[in-house]
Amino acid sequence: MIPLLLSAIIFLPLFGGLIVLAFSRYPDRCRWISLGITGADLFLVANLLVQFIQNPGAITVDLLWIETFGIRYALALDGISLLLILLTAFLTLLCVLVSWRSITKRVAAFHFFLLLSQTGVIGLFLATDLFLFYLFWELQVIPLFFLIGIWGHSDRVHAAIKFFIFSITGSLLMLIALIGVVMIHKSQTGEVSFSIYALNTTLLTAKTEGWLYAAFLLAFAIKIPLFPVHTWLPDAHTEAPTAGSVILAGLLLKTGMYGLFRIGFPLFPGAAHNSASVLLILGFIGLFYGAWIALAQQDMKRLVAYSSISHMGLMVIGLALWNRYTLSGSILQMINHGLVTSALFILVGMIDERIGSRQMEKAGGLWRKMPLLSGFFLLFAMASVGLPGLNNFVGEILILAGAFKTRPWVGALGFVGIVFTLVYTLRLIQEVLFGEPKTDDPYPDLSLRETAILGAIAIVVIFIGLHPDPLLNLLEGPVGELLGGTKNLLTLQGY
Amino acid sequence: MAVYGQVILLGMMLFVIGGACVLIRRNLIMILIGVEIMLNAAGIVFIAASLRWGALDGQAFVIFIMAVAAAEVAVGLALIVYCQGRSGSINADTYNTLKG
Amino acid sequence: MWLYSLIFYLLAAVILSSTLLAITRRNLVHMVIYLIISFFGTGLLFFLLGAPLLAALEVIIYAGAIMVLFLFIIMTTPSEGDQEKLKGEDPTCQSCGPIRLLHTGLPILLATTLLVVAGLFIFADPEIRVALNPAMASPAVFGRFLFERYWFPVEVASFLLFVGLVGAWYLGRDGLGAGSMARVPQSEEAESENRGEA
Amino acid sequence: MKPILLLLMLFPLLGGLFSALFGRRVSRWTVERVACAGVILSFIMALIAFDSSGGKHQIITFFTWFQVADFSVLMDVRFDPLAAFMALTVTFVSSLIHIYSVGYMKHDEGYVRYFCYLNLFVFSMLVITLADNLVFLFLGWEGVGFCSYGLIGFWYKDMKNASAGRKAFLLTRIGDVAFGIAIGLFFLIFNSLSITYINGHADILTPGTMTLFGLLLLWAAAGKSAQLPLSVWLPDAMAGPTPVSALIHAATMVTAGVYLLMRLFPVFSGSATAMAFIAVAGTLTAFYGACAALMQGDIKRVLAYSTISQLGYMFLAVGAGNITAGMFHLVTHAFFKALLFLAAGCVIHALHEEQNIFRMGKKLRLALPGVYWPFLAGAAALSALPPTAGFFSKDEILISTFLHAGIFYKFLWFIAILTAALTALYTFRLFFIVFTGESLYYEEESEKSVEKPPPNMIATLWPLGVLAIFAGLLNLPAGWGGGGWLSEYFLNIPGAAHHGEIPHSVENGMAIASAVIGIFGIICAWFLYGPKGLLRRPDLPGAWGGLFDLLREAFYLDWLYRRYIAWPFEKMADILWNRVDREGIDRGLYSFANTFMLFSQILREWTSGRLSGYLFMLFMGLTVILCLLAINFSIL
Amino acid sequence: MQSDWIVILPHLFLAGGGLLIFCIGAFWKNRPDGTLFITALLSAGAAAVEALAFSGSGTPFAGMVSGDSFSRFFIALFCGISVITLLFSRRYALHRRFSGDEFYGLILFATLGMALAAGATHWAILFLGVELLSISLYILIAIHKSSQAANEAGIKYFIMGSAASAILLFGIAILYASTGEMGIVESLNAPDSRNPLFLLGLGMVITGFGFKISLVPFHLWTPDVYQGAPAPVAGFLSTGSKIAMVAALLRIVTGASPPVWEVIAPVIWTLAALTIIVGNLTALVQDHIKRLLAYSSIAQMGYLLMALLASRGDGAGASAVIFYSVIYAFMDLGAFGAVSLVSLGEPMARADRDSLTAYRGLGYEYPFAGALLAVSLLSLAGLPPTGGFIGKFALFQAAIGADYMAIAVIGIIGAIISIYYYIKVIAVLYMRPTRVPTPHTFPGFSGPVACASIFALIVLMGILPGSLLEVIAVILS
Repeated sequence: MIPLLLSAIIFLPLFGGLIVLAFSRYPDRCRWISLGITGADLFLVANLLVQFIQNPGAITVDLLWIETFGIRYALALDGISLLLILLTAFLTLLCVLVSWRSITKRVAAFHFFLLLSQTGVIGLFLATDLFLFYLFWELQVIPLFFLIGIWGHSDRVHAAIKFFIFSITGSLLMLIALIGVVMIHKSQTGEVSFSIYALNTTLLTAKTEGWLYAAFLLAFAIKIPLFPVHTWLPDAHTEAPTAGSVILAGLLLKTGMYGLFRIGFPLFPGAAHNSASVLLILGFIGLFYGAWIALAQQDMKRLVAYSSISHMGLMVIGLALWNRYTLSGSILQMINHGLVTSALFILVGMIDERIGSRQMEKAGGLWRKMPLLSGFFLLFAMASVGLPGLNNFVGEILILAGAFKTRPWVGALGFVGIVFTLVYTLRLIQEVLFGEPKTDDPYPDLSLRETAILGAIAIVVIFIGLHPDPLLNLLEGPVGELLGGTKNLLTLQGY
Repeated sequence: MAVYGQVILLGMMLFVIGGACVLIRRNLIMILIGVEIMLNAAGIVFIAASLRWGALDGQAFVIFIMAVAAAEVAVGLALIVYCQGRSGSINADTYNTLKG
Repeated sequence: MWLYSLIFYLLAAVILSSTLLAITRRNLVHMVIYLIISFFGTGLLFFLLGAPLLAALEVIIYAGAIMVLFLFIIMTTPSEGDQEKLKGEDPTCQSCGPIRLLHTGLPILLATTLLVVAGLFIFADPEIRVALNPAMASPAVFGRFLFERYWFPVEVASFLLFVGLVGAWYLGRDGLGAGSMARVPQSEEAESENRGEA
Repeated sequence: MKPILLLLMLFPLLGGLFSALFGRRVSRWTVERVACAGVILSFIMALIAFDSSGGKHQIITFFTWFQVADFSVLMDVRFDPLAAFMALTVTFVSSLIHIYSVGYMKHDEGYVRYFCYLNLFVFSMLVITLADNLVFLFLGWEGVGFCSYGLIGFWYKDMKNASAGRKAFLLTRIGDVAFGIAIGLFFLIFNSLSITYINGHADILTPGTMTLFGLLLLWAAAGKSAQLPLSVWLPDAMAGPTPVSALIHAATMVTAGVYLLMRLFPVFSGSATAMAFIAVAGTLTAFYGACAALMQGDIKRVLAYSTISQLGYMFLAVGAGNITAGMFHLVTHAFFKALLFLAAGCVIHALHEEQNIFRMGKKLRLALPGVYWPFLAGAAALSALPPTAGFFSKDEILISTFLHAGIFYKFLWFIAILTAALTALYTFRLFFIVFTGESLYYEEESEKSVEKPPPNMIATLWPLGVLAIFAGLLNLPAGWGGGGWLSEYFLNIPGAAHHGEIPHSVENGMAIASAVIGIFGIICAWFLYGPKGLLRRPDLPGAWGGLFDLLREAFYLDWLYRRYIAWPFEKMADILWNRVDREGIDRGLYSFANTFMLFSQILREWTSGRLSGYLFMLFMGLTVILCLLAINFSIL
Repeated sequence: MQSDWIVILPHLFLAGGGLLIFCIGAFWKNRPDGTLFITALLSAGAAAVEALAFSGSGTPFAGMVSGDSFSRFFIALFCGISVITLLFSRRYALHRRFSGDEFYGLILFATLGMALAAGATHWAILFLGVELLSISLYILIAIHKSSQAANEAGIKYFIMGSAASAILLFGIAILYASTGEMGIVESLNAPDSRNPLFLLGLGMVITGFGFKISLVPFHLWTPDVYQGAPAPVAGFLSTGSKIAMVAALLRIVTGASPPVWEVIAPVIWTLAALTIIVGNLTALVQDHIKRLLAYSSIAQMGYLLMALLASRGDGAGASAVIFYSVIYAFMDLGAFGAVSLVSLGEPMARADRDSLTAYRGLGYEYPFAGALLAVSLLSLAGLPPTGGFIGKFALFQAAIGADYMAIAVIGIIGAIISIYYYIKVIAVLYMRPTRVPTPHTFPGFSGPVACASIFALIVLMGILPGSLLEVIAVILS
């Protein structure tokens, strides 16, 4: 029964989205239906989690899809995918709650695209057939294009088009590399197969492997985003509605990372191993460059966007080091970053709703007016800085301390990077919460709904901060597999 | 008797003359005439080939060429006359409202 | 044998010269006449090359039907008098001078290069120099061959002609010649007729 | 033993959580009582733990925080005498300060947030004192930093306080970088993060690594204890309420740095260079603090610089290899510095938030005898007059520095003695200006009423006063008939070994020297800053003015950081954003995309709409294809 | 020789239907409304069903029209295209006063022309099929007599068309002169391809095909004609005539002998590369939707040619070409159909609603047509939920599989460029503020039916392309 559950989890939101479209004339009913659907999906994932903990073997689905191209509908669930799906279901549920009041025009279409993006992301986290992965990889971009483009702020169309072109350019280059790999595999073994496990046994010459890996890496780098190709993220975030930003920051950036360590590294171990230092440099640039620019921002959303570039930089460093500690550290950090940055975006969205603008100078002295919101703001700001006891710290210490095992200077530089994060976060807190309030009209503090949203995230953040072991145990198996995975990976292991 | 190449060459020269007429003349009717010349040239080549290969296929083809030419001229002239009636000019390059 | 080649060269000269003259005439009526001469020459050539029926057909259809139709059209449409200028003196081109050279020079250049290249193709071919031995396909033989082997394409050709007919009738239905511009298409009788089948 | 230690740590945490969650729903009275109860109970637990442990080492693990393969982070406790003693001091001083702040924060409506932070702070401090796993210690380390950020910026309405808080958090975090790197290196070399294991296997370290560890831990301690390179945040941290300054910036947090060095002493004790570095850093900071304190106009800033200076002494003690002396001075300093801060708090409270010492005068002595005598006791202890605790602890440090091998340490001893003189000078300068003589701004508020502070504030001063005087008994040197109880207690702390018998001549000589220095300093202070003192004015005229500004601005260190580090950093952020990100990459990618638009415009002209052009292209295409075929297949 | 009538039954249906329509038009004056439309639908439908149902014996009919499943599949496809065009143009033609018997008859004859061209194994039938197709299209494009743009488009297509077919004819003549074979495949597997006369003929034939498929040097007529012609006819032209020529070209490419192929390949390669790059680049700055769709269809032909290169040998390329032609047909028809549905409200004389500014916020004004246009554009761009995604994947897989890496890279660069202008239109549809809505004219039943069916088909092909791929595999085996 469980394998059926996987497909149900993927396609329930899509099915729900179609139902919501049918009720397009009653906005309220749409909201409740979509809440129900996302709730049901979260419930399904939850009991999948329970079953997975009982017998932690990987659950797989493998059906024939397009016979002539040898494409199979192959899914597999292991610890990492389970956590990421849990994060997706949780965040999408929050998105529906967050946009309860703020989205008023074309509510049905909004929820349809929201649920469609959920399907895209969950599908991507489960797919092990390269073509299915590629399909979900492109499918997740379209709903977000519409979310940003239709419900965004002033300059939304330009940002939406820019986001779309960046993502699709990357993925089209990946298409060429993907077909290249499959063709080489076919020439070596005679049968066409897209499954990741089969493909990573293909023996590639250094040059071709380099080129193919470069194409995949570019696609993932655009999505993560890494330094030179990151300029779409700040624009997309400043123009996206709150729910859009949550999906974009919480989920889409993770798919880039997920692709890198699920497909990039296992399929091209040699090239990945040789170019690890390039990835490190890009990660470091992201870490320092993102944090440094965040200091100069005036728009809150743009600041949080640059901060997520900086956090993702750290995760890429963890990935590039490719040892047991940094890998589980950065995967855990993906979950943490998803939660914390989504919470920050939700908070900025709420502040924007109240004071009417996202500029920091208009938002002084909120602590006196809205103590509850400011309390949450401080909590999540501290979490994003990596205060021990909250969730980011666990990830960061694993990455940085673990870094000493492979390259000590990377760990040292990483700790310096953490200070950069603190600089802009403290400036954000100071200009938003402290000082004299700019205007004296009373802003309402958090409503029950808003407190529930932020409270839920706060509970999870503190739980992971204090007791991350259940998550780390889930990661134990898959990380070991990734490290010791295939035979030609052993060279890396010995490294 | 004439050499096969020479007949083909004649056909080719006629074809090029028709092409030149199509390219140079601006009058729609003259362009149509150019096309007729080109079709006729093809006929000559077919007849020569049919004689060379000793099979009547070529000659049968000429029948079809004539049918096509006739139909084309009919429709073409009707179209040209209609458009000249509407836009008042026979010059091919006045029809340049659709561009870019 | 030499008589055949003599006749052939004669006919070739006639055809080429008359076609060349035809395309360079400004006066359309002169053009039609020269073209008719050229088609007569082609007909004779067909006869020489052993296709008597086609020769007749050539004369009837090309020289007869098509050229007459052209003549008819030229006579009825009010073109700017017979003196249709060569492309060079194209009234619409504002800055004539070098542009005129461009307009006429370039196409001629292109046509000559096409001829030269094609000529090269033809002469480089080894089996092109075979001599054509005279043979004659009598109309009866040709007729039987046509309706035994090629009866289907003939049927298709008939459809083709039918379509040509329909097209010509449809386009010409609202009145040939001048002034149709003035009448708005919803003129009374056209309207009634259209409404019939609407 | 385990439940006691667990409760010891949990009480302040529970107190903090209680006020955080239910603070608004219960009355003010209960919040205050719960907060104080939390800390007092944990003090009792510390007492029980102190005597039941009896000087033995105990490693107790509560539960695993998280574990990946062999990177295991446990929440565990290493209860050795050092930790026991430190816990005792911390809880004792915290309880007193909690009681004091109940009175001090009487009229402040943010009391819930205040007590919550204060309790969380005590919990984090206890984590630092007791933790065995370095990452668990890091939890306390950062927790303390965050609580001090919250408390310094407590009155957030004034942006200056908030930026002071931000500065403190940032600079301590710059210190923490070294701590993180140290944790990484420990994990790399020892594969474990437990202090016991590391100290146990410290001998496998090469001298080079020992020096590296020494420097890293020095940098971390300097960040937390505001030593020289990172000392600029402490004076600004006075923006917070006075009990906060007393607790955090005198007794507990700032000593965490030294404590860390003591905890991990074996790791760097093997390398002489590391020890020398620590000693030099301590001495220089001591001297720097003393000079700066000499010319401060604000009562709390004087005490802040004095704290920096006294911490310098503790670093010198560690540098000189005598942990016991360092610990002894730490404890005594905690008592008399807390006392001075609390007394200053009473003075400020009495004069309605007036901190400028030149506005105070002898009317305070008459109005507040309860504050005057404890302040005198504290001042005496601080300037190391013979009978007081300060005398004994500082004396021991001077002796061990003097006895340490090498000329270099003699030179350090000389500077230390000089600083001792300066300490006496600025302490009694403060005392005379505040309590004797007339307030300079006599005319306007001569009649400024002196409001009597609430009794519980005054009450807390007395125990500290007594301890400031009699704490010396803890470690009376043999010469004075004492058994040196503390050194016995710390006997088997790694690195606290005796230097053999101290020759009587040196001991007595040193004692007499420091006593004389102290009294000499007081006399100078009386002449310079007494009621009719020469320099009893906020600014010095003529040539001396420059020196005065230099000292008041603490050698312009703060201005230097602001001008040559903070400002370029922000400028660079702006440049990076506008030049590199917006114009550079964004515009670059945009113009690259624009080239396609350019080609597109050109190609668009190709379909010119004119039929002759199209026909021409048709035949041109034909010719091109024929040429292609001709060339490829060498028809020519 | 005994001819197998089953093979040309579909052709008979089409021809008979056409004639029947003209008879009705001529003799049955007061016929009920829409009879012509229904008869056209029925005959096209019948032809399609017959083509799919009965498979004639292998021998080509009268030695000229091949009865193999390849051509039967294409006949069914052409009939499908004409049915959808008829559905889209039902209300459109009525509104613009050209829904007489000529229109319906000529659509059927054009379909007949395509069927003949695709199924021809003899040069004569190919030439006649192409001519029948072209002449009916000359009139169909200029069918909307009162619109000046349609006239201009008609003239342009006629002149260019006749010149190109003259070149094609002369090419065939030269080929016959050099090989003496009238069968297409036989004439192309000459033992040695060094024979220059053969090359001259081949060059001209390729130019003739190039014009019809609107490859780049010969594509200049396409944007003007598509912009001028009525929208359904433009759709019919862009899908039907191109796919017929692609089918014929596919037959030539798979049939040609290796030395001949060695001659053809570089030419096709250059044409494909040129077409992809120029087609996509010029579409970037277009601000009229029909011109944009024209350039996009040129670019799509470039992709098809890319797969054509790979269609020899194991047939991955051939199946990709056929699959993509089917998908391309429905995408393009969907797009032009949506334009026709949207421009119903335009005043009679003016051409269709063309400029992009007129399409602002159209996704909300015309939800169905807007959705169809959006899905078709997504599919043309090759994005996941649509058939275009699988089609594009098949194309690139075939191209890379046959080691044509360079053209595949050019194709991907073209696809990346194309993303911009497809998305730009979708952005205009849904994200720009809506301008003043024009009064809705009743779109009738046929338009929305076609709209829904194409929408469903595109999405279905995106999700379950397996069935169509199997059918194609059967055809090619």
